[in-house]
Amino acid sequence: MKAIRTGLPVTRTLAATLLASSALLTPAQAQEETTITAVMHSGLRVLDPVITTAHITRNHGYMIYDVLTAVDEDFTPQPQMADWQVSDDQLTYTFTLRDGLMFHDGAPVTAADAVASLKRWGQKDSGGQLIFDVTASLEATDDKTLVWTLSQPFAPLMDVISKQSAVPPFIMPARVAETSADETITEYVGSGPFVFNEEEYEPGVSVTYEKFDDYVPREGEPSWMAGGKVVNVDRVVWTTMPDNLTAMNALAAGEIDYLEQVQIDLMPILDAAPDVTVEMRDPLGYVTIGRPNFLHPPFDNKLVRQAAAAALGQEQMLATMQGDPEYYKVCGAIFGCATPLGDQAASETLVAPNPEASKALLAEAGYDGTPIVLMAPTDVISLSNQPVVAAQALREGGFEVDMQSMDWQSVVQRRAQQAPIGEGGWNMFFTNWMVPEISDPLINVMVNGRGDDGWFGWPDDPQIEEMRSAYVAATDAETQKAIAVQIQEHVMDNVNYLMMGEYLIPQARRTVIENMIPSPVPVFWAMTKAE
Amino acid sequence: MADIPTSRPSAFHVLTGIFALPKGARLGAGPAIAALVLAIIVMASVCAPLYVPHDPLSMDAMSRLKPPSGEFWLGTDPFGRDIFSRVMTGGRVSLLIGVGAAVVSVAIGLAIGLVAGFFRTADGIIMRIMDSLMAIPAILLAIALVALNGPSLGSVIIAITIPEVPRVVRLVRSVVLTAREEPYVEAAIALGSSMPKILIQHLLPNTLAPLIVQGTYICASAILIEAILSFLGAGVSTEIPTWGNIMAEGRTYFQLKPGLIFWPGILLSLCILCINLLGDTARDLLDPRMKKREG
Amino acid sequence: MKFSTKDLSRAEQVFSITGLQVGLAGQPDAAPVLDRIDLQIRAGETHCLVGESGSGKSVTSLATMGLLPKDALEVTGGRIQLKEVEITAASPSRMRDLRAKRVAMIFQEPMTALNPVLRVGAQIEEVLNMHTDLSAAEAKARTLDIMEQVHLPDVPRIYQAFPHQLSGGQRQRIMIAMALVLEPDLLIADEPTTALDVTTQLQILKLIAEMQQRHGTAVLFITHDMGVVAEIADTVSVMQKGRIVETAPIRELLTDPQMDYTRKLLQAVPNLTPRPARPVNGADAVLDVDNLQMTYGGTGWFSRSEGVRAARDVTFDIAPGRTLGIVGESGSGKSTVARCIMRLIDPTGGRVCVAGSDIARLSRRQLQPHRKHFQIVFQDPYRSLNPRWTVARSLCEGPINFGQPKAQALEHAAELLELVDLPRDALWRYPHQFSGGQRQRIAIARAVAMKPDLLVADEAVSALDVSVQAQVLDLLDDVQKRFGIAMLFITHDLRVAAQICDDVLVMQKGQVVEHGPAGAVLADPQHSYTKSLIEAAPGRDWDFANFRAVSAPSAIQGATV
Amino acid sequence: MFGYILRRLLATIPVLLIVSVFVFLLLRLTPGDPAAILAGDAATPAQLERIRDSLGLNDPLHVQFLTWFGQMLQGDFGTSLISNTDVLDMVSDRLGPTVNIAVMTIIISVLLAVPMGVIAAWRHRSWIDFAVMSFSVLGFSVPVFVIGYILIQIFAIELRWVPVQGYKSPADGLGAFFSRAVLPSLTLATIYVALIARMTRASMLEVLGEDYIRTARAKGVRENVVLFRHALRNAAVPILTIIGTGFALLISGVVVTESVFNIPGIGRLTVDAILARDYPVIQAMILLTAGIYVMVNLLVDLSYSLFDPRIRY
Repeated sequence: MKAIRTGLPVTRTLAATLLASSALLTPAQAQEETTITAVMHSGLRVLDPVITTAHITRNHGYMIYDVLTAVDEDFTPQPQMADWQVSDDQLTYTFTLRDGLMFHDGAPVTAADAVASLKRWGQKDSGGQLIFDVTASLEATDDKTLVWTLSQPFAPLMDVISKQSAVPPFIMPARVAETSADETITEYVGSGPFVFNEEEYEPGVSVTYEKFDDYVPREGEPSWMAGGKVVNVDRVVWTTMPDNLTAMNALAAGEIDYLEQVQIDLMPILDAAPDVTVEMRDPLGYVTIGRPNFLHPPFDNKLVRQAAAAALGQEQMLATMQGDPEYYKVCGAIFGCATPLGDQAASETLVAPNPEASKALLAEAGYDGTPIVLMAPTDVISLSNQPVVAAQALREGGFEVDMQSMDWQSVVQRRAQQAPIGEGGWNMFFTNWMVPEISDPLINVMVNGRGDDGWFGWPDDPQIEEMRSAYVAATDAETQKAIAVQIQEHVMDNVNYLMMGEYLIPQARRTVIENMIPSPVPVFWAMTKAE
Repeated sequence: MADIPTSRPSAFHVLTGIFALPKGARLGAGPAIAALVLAIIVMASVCAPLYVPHDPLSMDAMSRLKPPSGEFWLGTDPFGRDIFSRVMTGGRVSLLIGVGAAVVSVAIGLAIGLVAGFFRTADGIIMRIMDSLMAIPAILLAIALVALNGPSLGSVIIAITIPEVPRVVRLVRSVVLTAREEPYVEAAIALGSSMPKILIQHLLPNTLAPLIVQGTYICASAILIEAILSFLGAGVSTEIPTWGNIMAEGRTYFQLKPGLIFWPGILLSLCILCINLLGDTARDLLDPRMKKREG
Repeated sequence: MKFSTKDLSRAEQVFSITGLQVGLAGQPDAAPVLDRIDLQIRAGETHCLVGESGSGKSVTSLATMGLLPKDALEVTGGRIQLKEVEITAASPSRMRDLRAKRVAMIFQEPMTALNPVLRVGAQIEEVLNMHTDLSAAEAKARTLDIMEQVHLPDVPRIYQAFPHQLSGGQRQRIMIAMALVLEPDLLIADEPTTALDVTTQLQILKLIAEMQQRHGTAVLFITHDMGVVAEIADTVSVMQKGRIVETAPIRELLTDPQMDYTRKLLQAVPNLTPRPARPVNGADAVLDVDNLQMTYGGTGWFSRSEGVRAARDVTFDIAPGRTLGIVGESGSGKSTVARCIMRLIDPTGGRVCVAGSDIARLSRRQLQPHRKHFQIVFQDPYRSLNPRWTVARSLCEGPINFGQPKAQALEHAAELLELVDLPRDALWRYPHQFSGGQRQRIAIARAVAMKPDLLVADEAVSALDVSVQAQVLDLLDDVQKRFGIAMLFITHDLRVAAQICDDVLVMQKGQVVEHGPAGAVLADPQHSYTKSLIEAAPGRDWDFANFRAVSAPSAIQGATV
Repeated sequence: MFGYILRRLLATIPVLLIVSVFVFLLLRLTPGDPAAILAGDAATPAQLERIRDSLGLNDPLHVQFLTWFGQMLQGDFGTSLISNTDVLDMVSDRLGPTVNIAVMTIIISVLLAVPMGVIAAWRHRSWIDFAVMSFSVLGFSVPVFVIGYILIQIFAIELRWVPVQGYKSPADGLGAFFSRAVLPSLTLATIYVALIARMTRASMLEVLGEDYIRTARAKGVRENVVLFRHALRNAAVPILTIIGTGFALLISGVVVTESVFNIPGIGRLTVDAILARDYPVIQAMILLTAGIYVMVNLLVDLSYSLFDPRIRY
């Protein structure tokens, strides 16, 4: 069985070699197609944008699916597939699909498809769950109209379904959307501007998209995921390069067109390449955070958490990660510095380390010197520096630190363990988020205070839950902002997590790639390639 | 003819003194230089804590990636740590991994190999298991083992050791199988010596010379594998500098700060080069066939 | 004895060596390996070069071929002249051209001297391709012709065969064909029959003589075997430690040797005539082998072969103080019998009674207490002692196993060393510090230390030079007398058997073909195989030790006693 | 011959069985949760638990093993837990690049290493010997990724002779294939050349001391004929053996080289799968590489008889 299976590709290769040698002299391609070869931050392995929050899968979702509504760069929801109306009592939302929407298999997009898709999404997305908690009915009244009826008002409803990140409600055919929310979908048909080429898909290596000729873009300028998605290229190929240096060199040599993330220290390599432009696509950037485990000592003690906050300094961490100060921002706003809800209240302790304060707090808390288990992933470059820097800072602040190295998957597995430290538990880990993923109290999982039902670290924090409920109930932006500032202050005091600052990752493209719109999600519509 | 009167002397007597140079063997300066260089590297690494100017772990975000200077002799790494201090300290751990892997795999392989070589009944099962282990690519096995135990120093040594064990077992077994045909072993049987006694007193010493040679190669390759594991993200934690993880951390800076790879790389390669050279020399001296040609 | 009677007085001198010196490369001060050698050979003459191992015979032949190992040996003086060509001055390419064409060589080991991966026909043809412009068809014809001349059977088939598909004798014929296909002036034969069975040896010797006669070749024949010398030589040179000590026509040398060394050498050659029989003592047999069977292999799941029956129905016994010799050619099963008796291998059938107990079926553990009753001495003196152990440790190993206190064992070991004629302080030396004969003495001492009832000597003197061989045989004899040990003596050498055995058992292909008192079996063989063995023994009519022909009556007398 | 092959194939069954049990247990004891990888960063424990259920990861170990093993016997290696694609499809897509690069590496290595080894043995203890041995020891001493970087720097960046990275199948044009395959192959070949050259030299040294070489010289055979016709064929068996056992080394090298040169081969597939705990893929890959290793060595053993007529099966 083995011999047969392994034999096949070899013979195939040999045959191909023979064919190729005869084809060597014929011109490569009769008509010129525009292909964009892009190196993305990670390999695409999961094709179901609802089951996972992985960025690369979300980006894939935006390529082949469309959304009903989307926020623009001002965080304002805009119609995309559908326009909507809200009843005066804030209980009924009526969405009307625009004309010309069609799935890649030729079937028209109906309201029933949208209903099925929203329902599946509602099972997975935490914001979606909140909406469905107050949903009386969601149904398609005809092919183009769907009506969403709530049992009580849910003010941020449009913000949630229009959000750009983590899980946006992508619209799939009803038959696909009927897949259980715990299993991955197996058919990849959307109505978005690009068609997924299943033939050429190699998980983790490359994925190819072709322009969907029958896509009818909305009128209007594109802005983030809103506006008209006019595709000006024929093919987009995403590849992964496990080695940053190789990717840089490939771009400099013109072998690829686009590099989603540029390692800042390596930018001088691109300086030497005249045809490459390095720029900031996404001015919001990312945050890096540390999360203590509230279940076990010493971080079950607020004073110890505060000591950790005092010991750590954003500047040191960000400088180590990024190097060039142009690409990071010392900023303690838990909902992001440049977002509507962002506010830096009470975050002074985080800016610079204060080991003395830390030691004083530890003394006050009666910290007994038990080493804290700090999980340090070694195989993900964007996450490998923080624990190392943190370990040194915490030690200087009077902590004993047991930094345990492991691969990221071990971190992922272990952070889900609620067991005590000696039995496979943990005290602290670090991770990164895109700013839109933490930009309000519903999206930001780290301000969830529901204990065991919350996110890893499991703070049981009724106060913050009250604030979140108030946020949902608030009907105007000012009240929302005021509540957000309260949450900010509470998080800083209670140290639900350690906001370690914001950083930016530039992208690089060959200069022939033009008209790329700024957005946290890299956008391949609007883009042109001059060749 | 089975009983040809041979007048050719067996070269076994050369094995009596493992490091005794046979007559007429010309070694040249190579091995001497190799031994000297290796001794210097080992001494410099072992004594590193006594003289390195900085704590190899002490970070300073404000002095990242500095060029060589009076303060930082070889510059600093992306964490602002002193490269010179890290490289010299890293040598200790790398050498420890090399020697550790060599000693552990030789010890385990020797025990299993002696048993497999002398007890026919155990041989079949043991060798099937060894074949299976050998069939699993070492690097994949090592990655999986490191993932299993976490990238601590011990688990990296174990991960490097386990794939090496079958090779040692095969070597020991083949030496034992050859040696047990030797008339002096048969004579010992005839003299009523017990199996354990024959195994330990007659057969074990035969395996030592080839094992020393094999051990040097394992030592060299362990240092190298550690580097590759680090490259693949399954190496020792960065809190324990090794040549391997210094290079792995510095690999993306290859074009901009070649020192990050160059200095640990040069020491690592030099060290492996010397170990291999000494291994070759030992093999040439110990291999009876080579001996024959020396005259 | 019929010596070669060629008249060479008018033959042309083909080959001469004058004052040849060979030394270690790069070590001008070391003692020379060859020290001023002189040698002349005429066309059609067979010149034998005899001497013990290390005397420089092979170096002489390699120097003649220009094949001295470059980085080890070099010619430091003298000349080698082949007709008009001076070999010592020839360039490498000139030398290459001379080889096979003018001077050819055959080697000792037909097993290893032919390239195992090339067909033998091609190997002969290669000589023609290198040195002549013959077409492929002509070359093949020449090859087949020379193969016919060396009396190979079924030439077309053998032409296509690989060396491993041929017998030792056939391979040596191929070597001879290869050497003589270009009719060289000089043929060097370096121990060409030493590795062959005695019957094959005879055929090869005849073939060389025949080819020599046909082509008028001068032959330089290197051997350590005086029997062979007596059969074929016209003239003889005796070498010792890199010098030629005596050169003479064959009859002169054998009847009236001038030098002490030559005399010593000749006197050491054991006589083929059995020694006078010793009285039978009538004691109960120490070893009683009954219907012994040994079949190798044949039990695998997948192999269909029936196994090799290395010993069948072997039955004999030995009384204390008596010696039984098992003789036979290679593959006759004689060593198998010895190893079965020692229980180094497990016999597949029959009984082996040593000192009254049947040990054929005992497990390893059960066997252990019986081990001290029977001991063995092996062929290869260089491998039968653990090279890492002092002599003392080797000698004490057995007695300590059987509970003797260490000090006592050591004292005993020292006595034994004296018994085998070695100094007491030899106890603290390592095997490599001894010569082959000395090591064999130590091995004997080790066996005797167990005070065994039975001593098995498996080709115990075959690897030794004749003079050493004689001493070791004497020692064995002495030990036997002193302790009354029964001895089983395995040998391929009829001369040795004749000198040490009371009884002889002849084996062929695993079976006993003849068994009886040595005098009867060797002097008056009944079985055709035994007869052919004795017929084939070279120089069997010459009594070397006494510088005279064997007197017929004494042979008969020996047979009748 | 066929009996022998059959026997050898039967003998691989216990080997592969032990490998599969070993790998299965190793993976299940390894910390890591494919469900967590699948679900991403924001998943809650309850969601993870449901996904684990649907992937069958909550079944008892022996049930999981027997299910997997039974399916495998029917040629079904399962689907990737992460990408939900058929493992066999995944593997066969990725096998081509690795096999092509590996074959090219072996060809380059043999073409370079064998003559090097032969000449080194012939000129034993000369400067050529020293140079060859130094090179081969150096080949063992430099980590493979460093060699890769250096080659990229010189040939792709400075000289711009070949692309920096990537892979094109020979079907896309031989030129495209070779220009991309040459650097990875050379990178991999460094250690392989070292290995084969050393073995060739050692084996040749031994053979050159044999009697039949003396016979050949005594026949007046020219030195090149002695070396290549008489000696090399006799020295072939250990060289073939090292090519076979060195195959394991090649796989190790492939893992690294594929990362450096961005080649979508099975090496990267396996490392990615290990780091993502994609059990079915890891199991299939380890079994596959073990199977290939065993087969390669069987082929090597069979090829002995091409070179040495004494070896017949």
